[in-house]
Amino acid sequence: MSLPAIIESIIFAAESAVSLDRLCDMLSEFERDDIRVALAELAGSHEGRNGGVHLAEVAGGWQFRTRPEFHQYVVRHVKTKASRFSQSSLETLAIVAYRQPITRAEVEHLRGVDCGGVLKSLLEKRLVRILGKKDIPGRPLIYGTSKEFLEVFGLKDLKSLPTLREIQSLADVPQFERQEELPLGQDEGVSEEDSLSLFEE
Amino acid sequence: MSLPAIIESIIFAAESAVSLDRLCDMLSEFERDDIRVALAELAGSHEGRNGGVHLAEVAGGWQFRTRPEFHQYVVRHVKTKASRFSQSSLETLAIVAYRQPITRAEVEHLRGVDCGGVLKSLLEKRLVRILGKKDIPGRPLIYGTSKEFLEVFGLKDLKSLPTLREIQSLADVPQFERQEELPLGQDEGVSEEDSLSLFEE
Amino acid sequence: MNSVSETATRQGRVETATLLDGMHAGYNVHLDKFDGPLDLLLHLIRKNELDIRDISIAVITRQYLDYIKLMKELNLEVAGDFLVMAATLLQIKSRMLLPVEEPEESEVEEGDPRAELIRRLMEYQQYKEAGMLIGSRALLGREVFVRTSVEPLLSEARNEEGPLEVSLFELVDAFRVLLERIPAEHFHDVAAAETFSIADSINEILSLLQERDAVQFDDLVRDEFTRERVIVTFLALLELCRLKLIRIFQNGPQGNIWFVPAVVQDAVEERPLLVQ
Repeated sequence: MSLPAIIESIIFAAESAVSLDRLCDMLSEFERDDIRVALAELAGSHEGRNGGVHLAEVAGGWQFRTRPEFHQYVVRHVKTKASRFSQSSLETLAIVAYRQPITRAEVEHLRGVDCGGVLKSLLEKRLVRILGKKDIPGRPLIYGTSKEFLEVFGLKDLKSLPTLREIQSLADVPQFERQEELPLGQDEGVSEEDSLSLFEE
Repeated sequence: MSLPAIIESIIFAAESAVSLDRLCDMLSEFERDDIRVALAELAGSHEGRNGGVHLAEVAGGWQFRTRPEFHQYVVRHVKTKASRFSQSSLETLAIVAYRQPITRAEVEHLRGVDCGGVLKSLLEKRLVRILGKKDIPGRPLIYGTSKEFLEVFGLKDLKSLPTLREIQSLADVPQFERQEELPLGQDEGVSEEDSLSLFEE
Repeated sequence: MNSVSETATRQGRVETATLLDGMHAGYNVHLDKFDGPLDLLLHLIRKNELDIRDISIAVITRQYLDYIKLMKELNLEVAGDFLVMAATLLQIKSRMLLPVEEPEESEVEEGDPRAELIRRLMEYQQYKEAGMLIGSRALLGREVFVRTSVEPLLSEARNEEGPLEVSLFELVDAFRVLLERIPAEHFHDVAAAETFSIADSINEILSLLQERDAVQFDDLVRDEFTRERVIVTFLALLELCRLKLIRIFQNGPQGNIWFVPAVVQDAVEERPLLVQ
């Protein structure tokens, strides 16, 4: 029995992603370095065979997952679970993910709107968790994202979130918005008259 | 996307074994003969790669399974698997956490059921500890949470436990009400020309 | 005249249209489109093709107020957050009307009344887009799937020894659900009062004693030295003494008062309560 095959059987049987540390604990008769090499070999071989399933690195561990491009076939047999996230859920989730640890008041200041209900539903979905309380007057709760967040969004770790710098450059040339505004050049918005109205009222 | 890979994704994600008939139903855009050939090819390729997992023909169809010779490794996973809390453990732990110091009788009064077993298992997991004896007739043991409790929940101290009110307040404030599309006649209130741009989309 | 005005002219004004008047249902309003005042403002900025760094407050304010007015006329509840922003906009607008010594164009600088709003809008836009990026990923259970069949070997084996997996929210929520189930009078002192309760104080002392071997009275009241705090802490200490959970020492008539745990770890045996 080869080590990659042993690792494959363990990861396949587990209900959630298995980390290298966990593997090393379980396979104490093997060297950590050998396990690491075998894991890389295993991931590579699944990548190379171009199947419907691959070994994905998520939430600090490894898990067999279907490749996204096959979802149109998989859903014919399996019920989809993840409901579509509302814009406010995603916004709140993004703020918590990038700014954690963060208080509810800070999230609300950034979004400009009450976020109690959204936060509660994210807590219930286990995407967000309570980290503790902040050492400031009133000791408000502080929030962060959970392991489930990484699992659901297929992220290796928090560092694999798109960096805010990338987003910043995106904000300079807002792609989404430009697309919506096409055809460009047609002035459906403010006219000169409107801008001058500043001092009229 | 090759047909064997499509079949692989479907069988992998399925809850139980998938039969050829079922595959043909789902993949109606493919010929039955092609599906049969692809299935055989898929099974052969997994047999050939000598991994820890293979495509097994079981009652009623096909399913990915760990190979029996790897079972000694697969069961090791159970020992390091994270155990989920039962609702009664969680409830009892919550009562001890929020009402400590507390006696078993008081916990049982609140839960309305015998809690001896649950308390014992929480003591064994070292989440709850005995603080002493209460100075009342019968001198019952009094319980509180332990250092391990704080570690499991990532709390700095007991003061960092969120209060019930803090959780309830998350749902208190009514959210900005979401409305279905409303047909709108032009309205006297929206007299200014610019505001019409709101309705264009 | 811009295209919007043309549209308006073409439609004409209907002064007495009512909400349910289907005859004039020329438009569909997506009122659920805006996730808050900042979202609405961003939309208006985009709609008017304004530079976010140099927005025309007059235009934005007018359109913003129209929108709020419309919501009210449709009998929709206008969330307080929207009204707060309306007030902010009006305030900025009025400050912009004040004469400025050296007007500098299209520069957001310290003295610009819009500066704070623009900063917030830009920051909000950043997270709004981050949310879209996250949401466009291949999601587990939507585009990506894991094995759902249960490994027969593992389904039988239950593990009692492994690490625990439970979130703080689940713990609190379990308590909340329990409270909903049982009559309120059992919990007279649980619905936490605004002030620091004796139970709070007991919890605090117990957790301090988990970290250190001994605690001074002064440590307990140092942060918030109020009359109430001292009394509550004192009562908590008396309660802990009564429960024989702590022992108290004083190293002299005016010396510091020290507290140590009466029981070490899981030891259950009794210790005499000492007050020297």
